[in-house]
Amino acid sequence: MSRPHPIGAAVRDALTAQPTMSMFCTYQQDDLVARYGGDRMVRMPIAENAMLGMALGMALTGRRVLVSIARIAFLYSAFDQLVNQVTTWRYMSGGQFSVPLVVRGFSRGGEHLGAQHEHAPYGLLSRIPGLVVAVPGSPNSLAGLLRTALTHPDPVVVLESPLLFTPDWAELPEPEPSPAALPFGVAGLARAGADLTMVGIGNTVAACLRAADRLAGQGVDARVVDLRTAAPLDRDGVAAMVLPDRPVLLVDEEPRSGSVMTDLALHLVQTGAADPGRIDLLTGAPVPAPVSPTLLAPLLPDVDRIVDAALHSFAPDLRRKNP
Amino acid sequence: MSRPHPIGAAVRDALTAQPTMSMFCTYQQDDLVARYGGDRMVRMPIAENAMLGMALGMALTGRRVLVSIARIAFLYSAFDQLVNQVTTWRYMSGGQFSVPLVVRGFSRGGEHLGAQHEHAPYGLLSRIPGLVVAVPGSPNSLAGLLRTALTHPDPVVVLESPLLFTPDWAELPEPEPSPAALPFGVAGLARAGADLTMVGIGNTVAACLRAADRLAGQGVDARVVDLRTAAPLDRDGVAAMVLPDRPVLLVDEEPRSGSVMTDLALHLVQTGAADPGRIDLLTGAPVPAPVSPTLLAPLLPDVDRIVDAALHSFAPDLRRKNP
Amino acid sequence: MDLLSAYRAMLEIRLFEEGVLRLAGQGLVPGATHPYTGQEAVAVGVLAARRPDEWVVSFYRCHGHALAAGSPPEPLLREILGRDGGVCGGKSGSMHLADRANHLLGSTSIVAAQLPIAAGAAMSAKLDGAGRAVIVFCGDGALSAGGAYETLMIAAAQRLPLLVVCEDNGWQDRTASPLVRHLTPTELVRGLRLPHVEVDGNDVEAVHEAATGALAACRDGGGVGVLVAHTYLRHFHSQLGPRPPAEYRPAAERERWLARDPLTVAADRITADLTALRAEVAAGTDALIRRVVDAGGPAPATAATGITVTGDALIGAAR
Amino acid sequence: MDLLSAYRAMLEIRLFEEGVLRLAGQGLVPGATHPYTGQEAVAVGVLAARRPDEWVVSFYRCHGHALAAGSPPEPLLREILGRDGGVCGGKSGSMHLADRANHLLGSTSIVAAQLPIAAGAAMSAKLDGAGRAVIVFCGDGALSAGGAYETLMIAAAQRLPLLVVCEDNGWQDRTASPLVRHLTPTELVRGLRLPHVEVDGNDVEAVHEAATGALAACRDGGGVGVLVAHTYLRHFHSQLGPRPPAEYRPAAERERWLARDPLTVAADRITADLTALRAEVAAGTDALIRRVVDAGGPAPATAATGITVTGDALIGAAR
Ligand SMILES: Cc1ncc(C[n+]2csc(CCOP(=O)(O)OP(=O)(O)O)c2C)c(N)n1
Ligand SMILES: Cc1ncc(C[n+]2csc(CCOP(=O)(O)OP(=O)(O)O)c2C)c(N)n1
Ligand SMILES: [Mg+2]
Ligand SMILES: [Mg+2]
Repeated sequence: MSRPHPIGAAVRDALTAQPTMSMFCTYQQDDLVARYGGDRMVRMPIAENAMLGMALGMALTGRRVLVSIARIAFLYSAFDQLVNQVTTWRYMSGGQFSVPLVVRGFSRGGEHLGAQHEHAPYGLLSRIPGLVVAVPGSPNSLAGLLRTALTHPDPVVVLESPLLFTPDWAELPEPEPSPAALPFGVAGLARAGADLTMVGIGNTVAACLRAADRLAGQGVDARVVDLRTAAPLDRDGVAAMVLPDRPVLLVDEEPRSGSVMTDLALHLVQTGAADPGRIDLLTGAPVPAPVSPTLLAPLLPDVDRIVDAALHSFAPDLRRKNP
Repeated sequence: MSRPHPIGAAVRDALTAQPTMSMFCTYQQDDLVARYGGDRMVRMPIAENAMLGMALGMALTGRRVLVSIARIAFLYSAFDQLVNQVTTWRYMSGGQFSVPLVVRGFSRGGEHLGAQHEHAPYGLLSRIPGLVVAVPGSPNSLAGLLRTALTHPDPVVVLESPLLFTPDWAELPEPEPSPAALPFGVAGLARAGADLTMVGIGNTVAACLRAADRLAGQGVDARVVDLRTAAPLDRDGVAAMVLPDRPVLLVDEEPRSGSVMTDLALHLVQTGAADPGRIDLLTGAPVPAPVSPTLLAPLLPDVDRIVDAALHSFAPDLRRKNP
Repeated sequence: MDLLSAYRAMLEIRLFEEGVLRLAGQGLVPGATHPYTGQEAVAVGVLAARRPDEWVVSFYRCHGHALAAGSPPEPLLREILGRDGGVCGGKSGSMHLADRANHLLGSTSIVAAQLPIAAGAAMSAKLDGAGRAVIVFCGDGALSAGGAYETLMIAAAQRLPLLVVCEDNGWQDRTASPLVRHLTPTELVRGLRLPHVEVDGNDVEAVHEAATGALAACRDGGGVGVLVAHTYLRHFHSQLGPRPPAEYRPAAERERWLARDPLTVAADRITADLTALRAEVAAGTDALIRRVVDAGGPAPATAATGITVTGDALIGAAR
Repeated sequence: MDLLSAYRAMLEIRLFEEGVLRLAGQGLVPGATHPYTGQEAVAVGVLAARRPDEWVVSFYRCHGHALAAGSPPEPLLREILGRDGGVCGGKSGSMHLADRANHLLGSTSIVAAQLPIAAGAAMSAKLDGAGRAVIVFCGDGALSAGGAYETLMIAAAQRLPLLVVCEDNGWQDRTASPLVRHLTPTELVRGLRLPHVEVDGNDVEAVHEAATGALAACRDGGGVGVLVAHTYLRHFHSQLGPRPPAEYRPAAERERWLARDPLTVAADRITADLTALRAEVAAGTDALIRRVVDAGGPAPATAATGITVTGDALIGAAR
């Protein structure tokens, strides 16, 4: 029997442990209704703005809410509540209130749904003060970050790649030993390695790990770091994990401009953790997602391109090691 | 008689030149209604989402719309239309449609309205592919960028600092010789100087210019660059304008994390335009805006802090020049 | 409207959509498809009453609207399959069809987002002063969205020449609509005091008659109108990937509705023999599908073009 | 409700607000202030019917709601002036007052955003099962926002114990509301089939009676209710900076309404002599203002604290 997806237990454990926790959804899950009652699994119309505002109102009055928004793309319909209400209430009230509220939804990956559905806007979301932006890169990381989110006293958005839910999810590279809770703002060492460091986030973690396997076949031993959360961004942790005097490749599906990776790269350079000449970024193109797979492919980094970037950008450095 | 604010002519000239241009507003301006008719100056209820969607529909059917959204803070209420509709329609349709649509509204500066009204999110907005984000730093720059926006075939958001509209607006440092149209994606040299380069955007342009005057009194001759637009970001233009081998100070009211300034700093370092050790950022704190002026002051860069950063961060470099 | 041509138009949509579902089952449709099967009488009846220079705005369930608006099937199917020569160059896929040449302004996959966009087009039409209306389609669930309400209220205040066609199929994905809203679409628009008409959405003649009247009122300055068409999805909400979703609707409800299929309703009124017509449409659809399945994808070099008119250099640095 | 205490409560609000306007004229109010003058009977009448453990949610015009909810005036004024000891530590200012101790959940300056938040609080109240209602205030213009509609519809579908108090002052800033909406608040909520009651908002007894009934229904499981109170602003929408805005409302309309000032309406029914009471409240307000004006600002070191509970280190790198 194949193991059950670790997300299920993460959600159920929280609902069981916290009887005052509710879930908002447009699609009600029968098993959860059966277990926890329709009162706690609140079925909503297509009204994301009110959904998020209501979740805030519940959170302010002492209940935790998990907003299952289906897709992060629909969070834009609730953006005032996110930017102006959810993430400001505690501060504006002078600390009188906490906002234990979690939004989860599909980001993008392998679905080909087009520009209005395919969003993984962790860069954009990380610009909202006070918001934790979790970007799991593996099934265990998803469960681990969601577990932490569901006990966190402040608002959290979890961007869940559909790739973590395909029928073959269990075949994905899994850097986390277990689905146990993972801290926010702490990058993880996803793979040890001695020749170059690759840093990924979300979908690019698996891509980097697969690229590392391919590179190993060519005698290159790549270290892989998983950022896990875009905000807080673990700048110092990454700086401590990159291999000194070795190349660093930052890999991101989001466009480069003003991204978490440009921020990180600057930090690595300014702290001396990486050499400006030996740091490179491989990022998505700043283009709305087209539906045709033929068009989407060239816009995102993939395993081939990562291997290529690692081998070519850093050829002299790698040669230095493998004469 | 004091000169009229250059924004008036910029709006009127466009309305006169383009009879198919309309303006959407919650506050109807009597003088414009008198001149152009209530039909073109459409008065709207408090419904920003529909307002922006309607502007898109008009733009797609061959009319230009200037959406006077009052405050950029209210744009979050229309965010789905901005991110998923306005900026995707041309691409998704395979280029069948253009979207000549301009949103203008107050950003922040000197108003003390608090966390829900005080937003200048050019970093966040610049992460939306296809959107021009104009951030004028002076009255002429405002008129110049708005003029360009009003003939531009693609969507533009103009973030207008309330500081550009105070009764003393004419006393502001004015780097632009005239209110003529300014190109997008082209940073401007706001002040010549030979000792260090300061780069500003929006409100920090005036702050940098005032700091430069103070520094001049101390024998330091600062060059000031105005980014003018956050997207497109004129990385190469700035790289060409910074003084080689001299310190660079990037000054931004927005928080540092993933900002246009971290992006720019990385570019300057990676292109060799600036030395990693001689580039510094002075940015706003990642905190929602508090109302009390006593609390707001420490969160934003100001002239004192800019002068201070210039003198202290770069003391050795400046001493080198002024022995 | 000639009933025989209406039948043909509905049959073309039906077979097109069944073809798309077959292709989806073979993994040939990238993304999701939302079949229009069962609702054909709405698109065909309404759009037969539209003038060709009147804009149509749709949502993710747009294949039927596009075909009924006169958009040629081949570029549509190429688009839906992500092949070369798609009406939107492969960028829209199934859910966002747009065809300027046939005055299909576009379609959105964000529920209700099409409504304000259509209202804006109607504002243009009003300013044009040429007596044109704009037609927008939406589901019944969409009327719960704040943007739908805002649009209806503005359209009423501004007397926009907008016809909102609400396809009331009783469900919003796997949720029965009455579970999440205390008013039916008709009760809602009546409550908002909007001119409206309710119609059997499976009767193409009834739909056409109602739309003709509603559009005439729009064009004559009567302002926004709402046409509520009661109908039902023959298949299901949507399919993402090669397998159709599990059935979610009560069997009795399905049987009741499927017995009133719009094609049957129309065919029952037609005295002519339909055998040859059916064979012809089927053969045409099969040939179309073969042609498109054999086509390649669009040129990858076009992927990063067309984000802005002014040149994609402006969109910021790529890698 | 005792009419004399109600009068006193209204007078306290009136003098507080007039004091704030005077201070604004002296440049002592950072940001904008939205005076509640003229609408005092609504807050006082409604909140006299509320139980102290029922949450109140407000919007930018919140001073009167806060005072009527029992929030002590000094920390409120300190907050409004951005001084030390403000109820929200100087972070909220005039438009976002919150006072947990007095069950004022908070206030928002984004029109209509308070409505779903209050509905969430009402969902909590419903799950608590202790028969508590939630009271939310909004303007008449706010009902045009999509979020208001979404909230009313969800509150109806979920039968939430929520009382929406719509302060219908006929204007939304400088725009007369009928210019941008074809329905009055009452027509709208009637059309949406929501239990509602319309009341003279300048008559504190009438308001109190209506609110008592509406709240009882909410608490008894009757679901959402709307109280539409017809009222008028004595001064103007808001003042930003030291100068009041130019008058924007027709003189005849103003005169008509100002003749029915809620304090006069109440005073006319009170037989007791009010001279001493008035002097006492005025003296108290003056003393309050002097104390607060003399206070310093909050400690700058608190500016970057309290964004998250978990420690502000988590919010990302500062400089
Ligand atoms: C804003 C938003 N929220 C949620 C969804 C997910 N979703 C897609 S279709 C749908 C149901 C819509 O039902 P209805 O409007 O009745 O149209 P139908 O599909 O029945 O034709 C939902 C919830 C979405 N696309 N957009
Ligand atoms: C979403 C949003 N849009 C616009 C504004 C600007 N604004 C502030 S108050 C106001 C008028 C609101 O009128 P109403 O709801 O009737 O309340 P009133 O001020 O009359 O009490 C407007 C348009 C805002 N604060 N929020
Ligand atoms: Mg439906
Ligand atoms: Mg009002």
